Parts: sequence; structure tokens; C-alpha cells
Amino acid sequence: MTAHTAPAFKASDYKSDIKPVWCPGCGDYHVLLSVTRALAELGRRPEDVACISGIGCSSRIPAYVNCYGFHGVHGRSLPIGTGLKVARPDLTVLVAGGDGDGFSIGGNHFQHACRRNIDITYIVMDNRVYGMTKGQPSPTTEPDWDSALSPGGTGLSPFHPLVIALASGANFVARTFSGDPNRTTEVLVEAIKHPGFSFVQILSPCVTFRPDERGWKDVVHTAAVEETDDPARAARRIMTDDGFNIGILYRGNRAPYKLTGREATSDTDQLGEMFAI
Amino acid sequence: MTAHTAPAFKASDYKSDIKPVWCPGCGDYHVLLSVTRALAELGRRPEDVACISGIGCSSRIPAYVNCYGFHGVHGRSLPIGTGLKVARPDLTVLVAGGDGDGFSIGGNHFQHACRRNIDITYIVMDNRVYGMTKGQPSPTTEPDWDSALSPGGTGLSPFHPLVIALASGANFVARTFSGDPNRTTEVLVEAIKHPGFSFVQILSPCVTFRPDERGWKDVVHTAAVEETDDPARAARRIMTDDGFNIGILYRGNRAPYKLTGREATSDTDQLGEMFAI
Amino acid sequence: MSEDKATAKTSQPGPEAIESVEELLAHAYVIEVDAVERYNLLADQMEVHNNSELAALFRKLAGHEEHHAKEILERAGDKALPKLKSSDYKWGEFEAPEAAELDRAHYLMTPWHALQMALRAEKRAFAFFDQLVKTAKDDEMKKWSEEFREEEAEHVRLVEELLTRYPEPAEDWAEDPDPPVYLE
Amino acid sequence: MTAGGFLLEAAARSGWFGLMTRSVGPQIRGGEAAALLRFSNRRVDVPAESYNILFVVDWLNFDRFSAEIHLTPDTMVIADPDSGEVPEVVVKSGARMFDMPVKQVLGAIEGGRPNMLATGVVGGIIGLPIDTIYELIQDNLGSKGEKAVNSSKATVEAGYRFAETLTDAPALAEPKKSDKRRWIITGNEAAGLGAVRGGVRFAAAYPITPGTEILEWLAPNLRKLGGALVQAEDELASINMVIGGSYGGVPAITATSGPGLALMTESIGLAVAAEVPCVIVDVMRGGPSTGIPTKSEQSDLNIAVYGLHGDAPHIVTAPNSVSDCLFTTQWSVYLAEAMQTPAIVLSDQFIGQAKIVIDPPADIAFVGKRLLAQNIEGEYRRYAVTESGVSPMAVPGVAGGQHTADGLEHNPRGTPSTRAEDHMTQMNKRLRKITGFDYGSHWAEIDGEGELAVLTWGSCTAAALEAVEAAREAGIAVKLISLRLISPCLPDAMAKALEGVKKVLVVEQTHSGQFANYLRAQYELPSEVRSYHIPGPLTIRPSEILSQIQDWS
Amino acid sequence: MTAGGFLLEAAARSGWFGLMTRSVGPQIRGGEAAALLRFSNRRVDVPAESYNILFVVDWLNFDRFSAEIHLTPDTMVIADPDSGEVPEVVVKSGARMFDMPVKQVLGAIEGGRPNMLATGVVGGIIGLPIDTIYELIQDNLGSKGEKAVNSSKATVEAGYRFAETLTDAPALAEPKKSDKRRWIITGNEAAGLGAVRGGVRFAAAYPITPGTEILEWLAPNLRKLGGALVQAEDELASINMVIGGSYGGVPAITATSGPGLALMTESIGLAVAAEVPCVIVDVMRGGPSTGIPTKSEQSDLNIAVYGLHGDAPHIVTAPNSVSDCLFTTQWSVYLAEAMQTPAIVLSDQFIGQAKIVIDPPADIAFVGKRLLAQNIEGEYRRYAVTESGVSPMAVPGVAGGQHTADGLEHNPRGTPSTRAEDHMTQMNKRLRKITGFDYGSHWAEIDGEGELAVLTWGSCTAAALEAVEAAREAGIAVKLISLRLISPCLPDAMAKALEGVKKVLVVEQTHSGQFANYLRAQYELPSEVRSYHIPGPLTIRPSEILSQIQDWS
Ligand SMILES: Cc1ncc(C[n+]2csc(CCOP(=O)(O)OP(=O)(O)O)c2C)c(N)n1
Ligand SMILES: Cc1ncc(C[n+]2csc(CCOP(=O)(O)OP(=O)(O)O)c2C)c(N)n1
Ligand code: SF4
Ligand code: SF4
Ligand SMILES: [Mg+2]
Ligand SMILES: [Mg+2]
Repeated sequence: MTAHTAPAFKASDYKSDIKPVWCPGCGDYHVLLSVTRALAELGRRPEDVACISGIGCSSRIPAYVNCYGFHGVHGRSLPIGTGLKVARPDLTVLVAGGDGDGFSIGGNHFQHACRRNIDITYIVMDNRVYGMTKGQPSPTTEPDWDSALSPGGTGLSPFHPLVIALASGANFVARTFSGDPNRTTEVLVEAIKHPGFSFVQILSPCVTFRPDERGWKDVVHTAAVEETDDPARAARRIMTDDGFNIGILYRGNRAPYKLTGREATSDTDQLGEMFAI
Repeated sequence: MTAHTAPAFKASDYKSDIKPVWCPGCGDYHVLLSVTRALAELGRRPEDVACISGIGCSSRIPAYVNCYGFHGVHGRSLPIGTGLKVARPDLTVLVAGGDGDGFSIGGNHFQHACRRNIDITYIVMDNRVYGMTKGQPSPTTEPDWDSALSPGGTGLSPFHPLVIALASGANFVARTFSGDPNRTTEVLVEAIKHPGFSFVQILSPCVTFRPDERGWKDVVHTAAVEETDDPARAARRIMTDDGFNIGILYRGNRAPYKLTGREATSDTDQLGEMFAI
Repeated sequence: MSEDKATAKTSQPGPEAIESVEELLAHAYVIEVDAVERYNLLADQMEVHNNSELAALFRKLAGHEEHHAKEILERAGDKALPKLKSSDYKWGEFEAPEAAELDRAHYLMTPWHALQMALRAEKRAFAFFDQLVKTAKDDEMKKWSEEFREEEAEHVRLVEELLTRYPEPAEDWAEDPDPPVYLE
Repeated sequence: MTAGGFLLEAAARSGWFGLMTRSVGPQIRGGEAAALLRFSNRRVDVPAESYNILFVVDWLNFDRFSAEIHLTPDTMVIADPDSGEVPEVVVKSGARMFDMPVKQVLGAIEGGRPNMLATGVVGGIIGLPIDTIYELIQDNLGSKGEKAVNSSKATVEAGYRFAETLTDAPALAEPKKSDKRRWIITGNEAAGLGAVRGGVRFAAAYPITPGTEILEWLAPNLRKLGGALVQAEDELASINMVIGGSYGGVPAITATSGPGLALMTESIGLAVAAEVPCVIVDVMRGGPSTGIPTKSEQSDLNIAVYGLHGDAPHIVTAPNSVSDCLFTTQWSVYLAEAMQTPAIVLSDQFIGQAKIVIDPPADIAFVGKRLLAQNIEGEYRRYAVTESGVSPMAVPGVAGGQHTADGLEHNPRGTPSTRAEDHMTQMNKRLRKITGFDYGSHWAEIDGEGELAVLTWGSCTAAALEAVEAAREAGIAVKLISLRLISPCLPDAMAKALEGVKKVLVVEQTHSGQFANYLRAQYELPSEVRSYHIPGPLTIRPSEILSQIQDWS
Repeated sequence: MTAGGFLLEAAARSGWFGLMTRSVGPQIRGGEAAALLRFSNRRVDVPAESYNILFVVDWLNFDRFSAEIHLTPDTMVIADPDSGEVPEVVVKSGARMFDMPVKQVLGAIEGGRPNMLATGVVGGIIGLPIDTIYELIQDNLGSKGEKAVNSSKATVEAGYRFAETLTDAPALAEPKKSDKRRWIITGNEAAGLGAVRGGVRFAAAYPITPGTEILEWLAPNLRKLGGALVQAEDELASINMVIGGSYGGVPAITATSGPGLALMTESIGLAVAAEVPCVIVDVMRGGPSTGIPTKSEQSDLNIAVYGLHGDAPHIVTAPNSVSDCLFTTQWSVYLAEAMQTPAIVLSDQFIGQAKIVIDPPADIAFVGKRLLAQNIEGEYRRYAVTESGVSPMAVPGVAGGQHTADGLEHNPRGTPSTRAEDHMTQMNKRLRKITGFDYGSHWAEIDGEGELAVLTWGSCTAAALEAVEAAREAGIAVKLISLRLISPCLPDAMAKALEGVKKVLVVEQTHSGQFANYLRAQYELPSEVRSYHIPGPLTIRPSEILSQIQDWS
């Protein structure tokens, strides 16, 4: 972090001049606000930050942030972020997207990114629905939520992203609520600062397909217990919570990914010599 | 299940006449033995059983079993098994393969199959390596295992398939050791009988690329505690065990997947009528 | 939409935890700055969604709040206001009290809704300073708090007056026969 | 229901045909939107060249649609003078402007809504019976109570009253009533119905625009037939679920669009090698990559035909109109089942999402029938080499039919083999299956005669047909050949269709001329070939094709 | 080291050139295996038509190789009479049989191993200096101790002694020594080296036969250059990691084979649309589906060229020999970087895994140089429309260059757009980039003149070249054109190359004639075209091509 030498930044320095296409009322506006505030608090130069996403309403966020951005294909944001961070360890890499993008089509990369523990921050705007494609159930959707594609509900118990993150080896696991931008900003600051893979689930209502989610503001509550660095304890806690428990739920101390022996000790001519008989 | 009316079957009735290409000494021979024994004990007619796999040494198993088989592409065995079981609920569906196939390229299907909780049994012959492609690290490989593709080791902490299975919603979770075919047979019988998604990790040494794994027979040990139906408890236990704890570690009672309203109440002519003005 | 506050359970302390005049002024300033930001954001949203009437209204509200923000800085004079981070806020609720509630926005909303939104914001701001008046650590803080509280009371009155010009729209105001679109 | 929906249904109930498409802005909800309607007393399959009436609720972002909505000096534009400045493109078009105090009229009616006013104005102008609209209001809004019904009726009536004040209004030709109840259907719904008519009872789904509606139609309706649809975690899963279901003997389908198809190709190759029938509907959108998801293009032809690794012969078909989505999907199920191979159906956003009035479609005989192995005695050879190339398939449950379906090259029993002979034999067999099949006359729609032929496919067909008809009226003899079977190629059938043809104009909606290149590669064409290829997002209009024809005659 | 390895290296050290391939059974390990070697005093790029010497350790499963190992009456077969019955195909070939008591000889030497005996027998027959082999033994086994070295030497010597007893043994022509140390390299290693020479410093990997070795070569060697290779969870991840690394300004690569390429196509399309350079090496194997992973075929041409959804212009290249893997991969990195687009390199199992002796390759000037945006003032437009189509790219860290790379269609700034004009402009730009580029003479290797031209690509080239040379010796003038740049097409260059050519024989290793169809689609060819296409697993032999030439002359 270069916060101490960097000039002071305002949240608005991280906002681009492109206006979101999101529905008024969408929780993602709040997320955008929190992300820009967090970056300003960290004081990282906008050009040293990259924000990578997949496809979905939430995945539109890179264009709205005045950093380097990549709006990739559906479900593949984490590999792009991983490649970028390994190739360019000097950058601050944020990866962001939705619950469908991250936990359905992107579920494999999610697990493996946690396991790889590269120093990036992954933000999932979880609205328990596929917004962009008009309201199909996502892995976090309640089993009885009725929709055209799953009339009467899927009947499937929802996916626990935070447990999966923990079990897979993420080094920082938190849940926040978009409608609480201060706390969200705070958590994001911590997540970005924490070494290794940080995962932040932001409950972010979809007012268009899940208008019931406006009620989330009344049910979210602060985690009753202290954060822990014991993954087994954290997992047990999260597996038994109600999904609306807000806060930093795990802050681990596993060493972040580092490739050993990566020093330019040779050149391509020398490498060619290995084939000489 | 029609076990009580079925004729008596022998393990050999479930063995095909194709000889495995596996290396002599490979743990998968034992797995094949246990699978055929388990099927014989269950007494399901060979033609009512389907064994689906992906690609890898272990994934060659369908051809060696005298049931219906599908040797699909790398990593996609579970979706094939899922489609088959939903389309044909009358069949007994086994899905089998390796740790690379199931946890690396197939990791997303693994999570979602657990969550979907369809009544199939998933057997992973875990040798902590990609055998078929000549020895690269898999998600379950130890961080310091040296190989051509990851010289000096990956440095990544291994993946916990059983925790992921639990966290994702599998209804039966067990670990066995190929070298203990009696216990393995027993566990497989229970797994197949148990409704919903059953996951059995079989530690199965790769003598060619992981000769050290011959030593597994000396380190595996029976789970010290009783099996449980509390996923949080089971998860905590598995997260803290040494990976060589053998037995049925979780036997849940979640209702298996069932599509409601699936009764032929209409015909295609009637459906067409909905478009008439 | 329910009329209850956007507050709900928060772990952050409330205004009673504010320690100094400087901190108070910094909070008062952020209240206005956040309000500006929100109204501008809402105006942008309405522009994108072709609700130009509301875009203009929100832009106007943003203008008012911007004016207030400037005033606070002027009134603070040479007092050095601390730069607050999100973890320093003492709103006692999720957001700065005068920040309009983004989750209540709707692309078909009417001026009545916008003014209701503004009204709730002003009332929350009033409540914030009212609480501060009660818990101020010293007289100076109390004095400032009272001043701010009165201003907010005035704003509440203004918005209420404006509201009389706009009837409450019919119950089905948000109904849209046009279905949402499939994108991407 | 929207104004467009009301008008289309009212017209249909009164004996007219029609077509409706929608165009929208980038916002998820509440963005600018336009409903584009065309009415006629014969079936219409292509949007209007230009519009007779434009009813404007507001002018905001009208520019987004200006390329799609052609206005002429004949167009009547009805707009509120208070709804903003009239865009330059409208002024320039010379369209006739009619002021209507929309806001004021609506303000005067309690619960008055723009969609009802639009319905009334347009219905009034073109002469739809107001009672039919009242009926529709009753049917659709009755459940909301009398107040809602009455205010809607009042609004519609106000529209009709305004329409009466207009002069020189365009009127529709006499309607053509029919004894049978006509249908209103979109191409995506038609594809769903075609699938189940063809015998599909299993589907796997991952949503993607504009293919989702097929899946959403199938979800409840498959259940009613005792079948099932599973929502998959991604397209890799959905195609493999489909393969699994079909391996179980149940005809199976999935629908997607370009990005999803790209994810499926590896496993479609598996279905080719393991000889498992399945149907994949690709509702094409603008490419490449995420491209323009809400707009039409025919640019997935290449990937559909050539996108599998290795030599992997399979079937590619394409519906040539909104209603043909029914026939072509049903036929494709039949083909896939008959040849035990995957069939990719190339629909597109335009024909998938357009809503159309049609005569109720005839019952078609094509129902998937797989060659099954039953009563098996002796060694069962799943990939037995047969004359047709099709080998009897044993499905799980059939005693003695146990085998392992395999994507590795194999011998007739299915055992993996690297032998040159096995490879060649199985390659030949898989190719023979589809090149030797009798596709009958359905491989193409052929219309008229002439030395000049327009060769086209898919959603360009309707525009080409209108162009060809117009050319004939202008005295130019033109033949139209529209391919429904894209792959495999039928050289003999094409040679016959091209008899006497000296010049070929290839028409398609791509940037690179994929169809033209494909034809060049696979067919013997006359020496004079011209390629007219324009990418999306705008659909190709009949007049563009007509001028190509005229240019060349 | 195996016998083949010893022989190849010993021959190389002594001034000969050579080529070694291996053929194996289906067992993971310990199955039947054959090493196939060809020596010459000029470079050899293609396996021998028939073999002069066959040294047999045992006859088990020899049939598996019989199609690959052509024996003639001239062949010397050396086998232990106790090693089983001589297979019929060997007997039928009329090869000269020489009995050697292999088991007995080995039994007499402590630690005697068959590979050393084979080395000795063959080395003795063809006249390799025994000291060179001793040297090699010392270099390779020295670390195992004197005992191992001595027993190896003794075994080799026994072989030499046996060789002396043979009559009419074939001998090698005089070696051609060189001042510079020659190289022994496989195509996969050469591709790895080419990549880093071209500037690649990041790779992502998912293992697959036969592409893995490229990745395994890069893993340690990239690190030595300060770069990195990440093992990905699957190919969807690896291609996206590559895109991410390259977006960061670091030239990046991955290697795979058909099934992996199929999984990557969606994201390769993203790289096209978002204009991110990257290189994907596809080491082709037998298809379709899992196919025949250990054998060569050229059947991924279609997917490489046409396998992306939408119109997605990109680069496809193909090395034409084992050693050309170095040049072509390096050149492809250069092309991808220069045009900011993905390049797919079509290598195959044969050239990837064959081991060859070559003169040390010259330093090539091609190093990836991306057009970067630096010192940005004013609004930065990532997708600015330029004459060449290439727009200066800002990479993270450069102030003022912030933008969002997007797979949605966009305007020059990168903002998503559905406008027809933006779509057309960006489509044209992306196409222009690659069609307007100056590829110099590297697009093809052209050899000789004649009215008949052989048109081929990739690993068929060496066989075609030998065939063409043989034809010339037989008095038939034949031109050879081997394309290194598969896509885009260069119509002018091809027209020039085809000047005076009346007949074209297209040669390729596919079942469906993919290359021939592709050429037909994209190029103007002379009216007489014949297509010679044979699928794998056997490599096409020069004599097959020669007889095609002779047939047609
Ligand atoms: C390969 C592929 N499959 C499907 C889609 C269609 N698609 C776009 S966004 C989306 C889901 C979005 O859901 P989520 O990630 O939760 O984002 P939200 O819109 O809810 O923010 C889907 C299925 C696609 N673009 N690409
Ligand atoms: C799409 C694709 N990628 C890669 C491969 C290559 N491949 C075949 S098997 C395998 C890994 C096998 O490992 P595992 O599943 O653990 O099985 P094992 O051989 O160890 O039993 C890989 C990477 C492939 N066949 N297909
Ligand atoms: S559809 Fe839902 S998630 Fe998407 S922008 Fe609208 S409210 Fe947000
Ligand atoms: S390589 Fe390993 S896993 Fe594969 S067959 Fe041999 S011992 Fe078994
Ligand atoms: Mg979502
Ligand atoms: Mg393994």
C-alpha cells in the first residue's frame, strides 16, 4: 500500500462518467458507491487498480469505475483476474460480479481461486437471482422461489458461498449488505488490504425480479461474535447462521500465492543452449 | 429397489470381459473389485445399472463393468449421470472418475450435483495426481509435490473434497481406501442404497507417478467417532482430520431431488391450443 | 413500500458518540455531501430511464444540498475538520441521515415519491441533530447541534409545503405493461 | 399486455395477419422501447420496410430506433407537441406530423395509460373494430376489476375519437377470416412446441438471451407431458445432461445462443463420436463474443457447421420463418433420432422473438424414432458397421445390451482402438449416416424459376421472398432457394435445384459472408456468384435484396 | 534414455541428422512400445517409408505397429528365436531374418539391458563410432556409478560384436559435420522456445496429450526469465488467465489439444472482440471427441479457423516441420502482439513429439511489439478507429488510459453499443487489422515450379516435399506450396504463387478434406483440383503423395 505517499483521492475520482444501466433502486448502485469510497480510502492510484467482471447486471460495474476494467465473458472473471495479478503483481486487482456468474457458471473458478489464494479481492453482488436474463433462480435462490424456468421453485437448498470459500481456502471471508455502504466500505478496505484471496459477499437486492429483497434491510444484523482465524470454527458458524449475518467472518493468515524461483536469471539464447548436443 | 425379488448375482456377473489397461499395482483394480462386489450384494440387474465416467485412468472403469456405461469427456461425468437419472429415474446410476476429472475440470459439476441431491452415487478414485497425462498435480496433491509442470510443488493447500461435498449439500459422504476392499464394498453398498447424492472418496494409489502412495495402507485408519447427520459437525470434523480417516462420515436425511408436477396430464395437441386466439 | 426507516441494525455508534465540535462539523458536512451525491445519482438514474421530470427535480435537490455543504464549510471557518473514513462515522444507522434511500427509487416514480424521499431524509437529519442536542458533550456542541436541528426542521417544513402541490399517485403507479428485457 | 400486443391480437381476432417485433434500450427495465407492427390480410413474416403510423409516447432516445423505423413522407406521426423536440431524422423524413395532446388526454381519464391510448389511436386509424379491443380488455384486465376495465376502455375510446379527426389515414385491406382459430406465437414458443411434437421429453437449460424463452416454454410444458427440464449450472452441464438423458433413451434438447454453443462444442463432439442423438437450438444474436445479445445475426453458421474439433459430421438445420421454427425443430428431433447424431438448429433473435399471426399449423408426421436394439442375443455391438451407418442402439434396461458409449475412437463393440482400420471404418460410418439419409424435399424451400437464383437461409428467407415476388412483378424471373438443411450438403439436390440457373445471389446476415463461403466450399455453383452479406443488428430488408436483383438483371 | 535416444544422439554427435518417433500401446505404462528412427546426412523431417533394420525385444502385440513399420525384403529383422512366433505380417514382408540369442546375451552380462543391446546392434550395423556411444553412456549414466557404466558398455559392445557377424548390412552415407553444435529437439520443445523468443512471459496450463510437453517446458523456463506459468483448473480458466495476463501487457500463451481448444473458443472470441493478443498452440491429435490422443491428425483446421461464434477474425498459423515449431510459434507471438488479436498455432502430435537433429536455428527478428498508448492526454479511446485497424493499447498502470475492455460490441471508447454503425465500424476494423497486415514471405513455403502444384500445410509438408523431389527426379515438374498462415487468406499472394499452375493437388491428414474445402471457399484455385485426404492415425507417406502426382501427370 502506498497510501501514505499517495495524494488524497476522493470517491468521485474512481467513478467513471458512464451512467449505469441498472434499474433505479438496484442494490448495485450502493455497491458502486462503496467500492469507490473504499478505493479512495486506500488511496491507490486509479490507474493501478483493475476491476474485472463477467456477465450480468452486477458485472457491468467495471465500466462505472474509473480504473482499468475488463468486462469478460460469463463466469470467467476470476481466471482473468488471476492471470492479470500473476503477470502484474504490482496491480490491485478487484474481481466483481453476480451470484449466477460467480457461483453457477463460475463456480469452479471460485473454488480454485480460493484455493490458489492469490492476492485479489472478489466481490459478489448476491441478489439470489439472474437479473440480466430476466429472473431465473441462481444457486443462492431459495428453494421455493417461483419463476418461469423453475415453476414452483427449484426445490434445491441454496448454496453456501462463504462455507465453500472457507473450505476451499480463501484467506478473508466477509458478508455485507449493499444498503449499509459505510460498513461495506469498511469491509472492502480490509478485504483489499488483507493479503491473499479475499471474498466479500454483498447482499444486493434486485428490486425488479426480487422486490421482496427490499426487506433485507430489516433482517440483516451484525455478526454477534468476534471474527476468527480458525476456518473450521468459522465454517461451522456460517453453516448454521441465517445468511444475514453481516461482518468479517474469517481473517486467515495463510501465506498468499507466490511462485518461487521467478527471477530473471537467464535469457532466451541461454535457454536455447539446452538443446545443443 | 427390487433387491428382494432379484436373482442372486455374483461379483463376476458385473465384470466385463475387457481387460483393464491400468498399471499392475494400481489401486483402481481394487476399486473395480469393490464396485462389482457391491453391485452383486445389492442384486440389481446389470442392465439396470449405468456407470458414467469422464477421462483419466480411473475413468476407464465403465468398460470394465458389465453394466451400461458412458465414457464421456473430461470432467463432465456428473452432468451425464444427472441427465440420465432425471430422464430415467428407474436406473441405478453410478458416476466414477479421478480427482483431476472430478475436482479440477469437473469441480463445478461436483458442487452442483451435491446441491441438486439427485439419487446417484459418485465415486472418486483419488490418487492425488493426474495419472493419465503422466503425473501433474491435481487439486488434492500436496503443496510440495514436485513435478515437471509445477517444479518444486504448487505451493497450494490441497482441496477438501468431503467438506465441499458437505457444504454443497451431498446427502452421504464417505472416505475409503482401495486397499481395503471389504470395507469399500460395504461403504459402496450403503452409498448406493442411501437416497440422494452419495459421495465416496476412495483413496486409490497411483503406483506409477506416486509410488509413495503405496504407503497409504499404513496410514489409513477408521474414523474414531460415530457417523453423524449434522453437516456442520461433520464438516468441522473433516476439516480437522488428517485425510486418512476412513468410514461413512455423514449420512444425511435431506429429501432427494424430485421434480413436482411431472405427470402426463396433457398431450402435444392440447399444448398447441394455448396459442389459439 | 413500507414507511419504516432505512436504519435497521447497525454496529456503528450513533451521534451520542461524537466527541468534539470538529467531529460534529465534519459529520454535518458529510451529511450534506452525501445528500448531494445521492440526489445527483438519482438524477442520473432518471436520465438514463427517460424520466426527465424527476431528473430535473433531483438535480434541483442536489443543488440545494450543495449550497448547504458550502455553507457549513464557511461557517466552520478556520476549524480544521477531521477527514472521516467510513469506519469513523457515527450515524447510528446505515447511512448518513440525509442521504436519500436509493433502494426506494423506481424508474416510474413521480415527484410525490421524490419529495417523500426528501422528506424522510430531512426528518432523519433532524432526528440526528436532535439526538446530538440531547447528548452533546459540551455547550458549543449543543449550540451547533441546535442550529443544525433548526435548519433541518425548516427543510422539513419546506418539503412538506412542496408536497402539498403533488397529489399522491394512484396505487398502481409502478405498474408497467412493458415487460423487462432480456439482455446479454 | 402492451399496446403492440393488444393491436396484434385484436387484428388477429378480426381476421388479419400480423407480425410484431420489439426494440429496446440497454436498460434492464424502464428503458426506451418500441413495438413495431405490420398488418396484412396474408401472412407476414418480415417487418415492414417503412411504417405508416408512428405513435410516440415520448421522443426520448428515439435515435436509438431511427435506423430500424423507416419513415416516409406518407408516414403519419402522432405525438404530443409537449413531448420534446421532434428528432431531426423524423423532420427530415418528411413524415406528416399530427399533434395530439397525449398527456392532457390521459390526464383527463382516471387511470388512463399511454398503452391504451396508443391502442386506441392506432386501432382507430387502421380500422380495427373497437369491440374486439373491448373484448380483449375484458379478457386481460377483467381480473383487475371494473374500474381498471372502464378506464382502459375510456382511454381506447379517446384514441378512436382522435383517430377520427385524422385525414388520409392508411387503411387495411379487407381481412381474411378463417374457420379455424388462428394462432399467435413467437418463434421461440414454436420451437418449444416443435420439440415436444418431435418427441422430446427431456431438456436441460442454462438461460441466455435470446434462447431462454424456449427453455421457459419447455419448463412447465414438458412436465405436463411427463417429461422434465433441469436447470443446469452452465452450458457444459446442460449439453452433457442432454446427452445423458438421451443415452437413457429419452429424446432430449437444449437451447442456447452463440456463447453457450461455444461452450458446448466439445461435448457435441462427444455426441457425434458416441452416437447419441440430441438437439441444440442456437438462437443466434450479434457476435462475436458477448456481442449484441438483443439483436439478430446469422453469424453462428460457421461454428455450427465447423465448430467441433476433429472430423465430426452432424446435422445443422435452420428454420426459415417464425412459424417454421415449429416444423424445423420437430424435424430436427426426428433427424437426430433417426441418425443418432446431434442436430444444431440455427434460429435467430428475430424469428425467435417476433410474434406472428398464423393459421394453425398442420400436424406433421415427423416424430423421433430411434433404431433400438431389443431382444438382444449374442454379443451386442453398439457400433456395428451397417449399410446405412446407423447401428441399433441398446438403452439401459435392455438385457444383453450393456456396452460403454465412448468418445475415444473404438471398434464396433465400443472398445477403444487406435487402429487405422477402426478409425476409418467408424469415420466412414458416421459420415455415411448423414450423407446417405433421405431428407426428402424438406432440405430447402424452392420457389419459382429463373436464370437468377437467390440462395439464402434462415430469417433472411422472408425478406428474400418478398424481394423475389417484387422482382417478378417488375418482370424479372428469379428463383428462390432457401436451405433448411445447412449440413450435410446435398450436392445432387442442389444441382437439380440449380438447373438452368446461371447467376446466384447469396443473401445472408453476416459480416464475412459465411454462408457464401460455405456454399463455395461445399457445392458446385454457377460461375457467376454474388454475395450480399450485411451483419446485424438491422434485419435485411426486402428492398435491399430487390435492388441487388435489379442491379444484376 | 532409451535405445532410440542413444542412437539419435550418438548419430548427431557423429555428424548425422536423424528423426525419432515413438509408438505405444494403450497401457499407461509398461505396454508395448516402438522407437522409429531414420538417419541421413541431410535433415530429415519425415519418418522413413520403410525400415532397414528392425531390432525386436519381443513380438508381443507387434501387430499394433505393423501398419506403421513398413518392412521390405531388404529389411534386416533381428530377433531372438525364443521371443515368440514371428508375426505373419513380418513373414509376408519377405524381410531377412537374423536370429540373435538376445536373452542369452543379456543373461551373460551383469546388469545387461535390452536398450543397450539394441543400441549396440543397431549402432554397429549402421556404423556409429562406438566411442561416441561410450561417451554418451558416461554422460548419462555416470552418476549411477562405474558398475552401471561398465555393464552398459559391455552390453553395447556385445551388440557391436553381433553386428559384425551380419552380412549385407545397410550403411549410412558419410556424415556431414558442422562447426556449430547441432541441436536435438522436439517440436513441442521448439514451440516453447519459440514462445519465449517471441516475448512470451506468461503462460497458463491445463495438461492434455500431446500438448502438455510445451507447458512442461515452459514451466521452469519461464521462471528463469522472470515470467510465470500457472496451472489452471481447466481450459476455460487457462485461456482466460492468458487473456488476463496479456491485458496486463505481458505476452501470454497456452497450449492444448482439440478437446481443450473446443473449451476455449468462447473466450478466444472474447480476445477477438476485446482485442487482447494471445497465442494458443493446439497440438492436434486424432478426432473427433477424445478420439485417438496419441496419434496425429490435421482435423482441427475447421475449429481453429471457423470455430468461434459470430464473425471473429483472428490468426491461424501452422508450423510445417518439427523445427519450424520454433519459427512459427515465435512468429505467431509477433503477429498476435502486432495485431492485438488471438493467434492459434496448429501443430500436431507428429511434429510435436518427434525428436529431430537440426542445425542450430538462426536468431529471428520477430519479437512481439504491441502498439502501446503512453503519455495519454485527453480522452483515451481504446478502440479508436485507425487506418490499420490497430489501436494503441493502454495497459494498467498508465495514467489516463483507464478503460474497460469489453466483449460486448462497443463504440471506440469501449462503451457498449447496439448501434449498427458502431458494429460495422468495429467489425471492419477488426477484420482490416489482419487482412491488411504485411505478412512478408512467411505466409507460405514455396518450392519449385510446375503446372502441377501440391498445396499442403503443417506436418504433411515434409512428406510432400520428399514426394515432390522424387517426382522431379522422375522428370515431373511439381511446385510445392505449403501454407504457414492458414488464416487470414492472402488472395494476392496465392494468386501469384499459383501463376502458371494448372492443376492443384491438395494434401492433408483429415477425413473430410477440411483444408481442400477451406481453400475452395476462400481462394480462387485453378479449375483442376484434386484432394488427397487421409485421416490419422498413420502419417501420410511421401510415396502415397508421389503416386498421386504420378497418376495425374
Ligand atoms: C456463456 C453464457 N451463458 C449464459 C449467458 C447469459 N447470462 C448473462 S448474465 C447471466 C446471469 C446473471 O446473473 P448474475 O451473475 O447473478 O448477475 P445479476 O444480473 O443478477 O447481477 C446469464 C445466465 C451468457 N452471457 N453467457
Ligand atoms: C478437455 C480435456 N482436457 C484435458 C484432457 C487431458 N486429460 C485426460 S485425463 C486428465 C487428468 C486425469 O486425472 P484424474 O482425473 O485424476 O485421473 P487419473 O488418471 O489420475 O485416474 C487430463 C488432464 C482431456 N482429455 N480433455
Ligand atoms: S434487474 Fe435487478 S439486478 Fe439487474 S439492474 Fe435491475 S434491480 Fe439490479
Ligand atoms: S498411471 Fe497411476 S493411476 Fe494410472 S493406471 Fe498407472 S498406477 Fe493407475
Ligand atoms: Mg444475481
Ligand atoms: Mg487422479
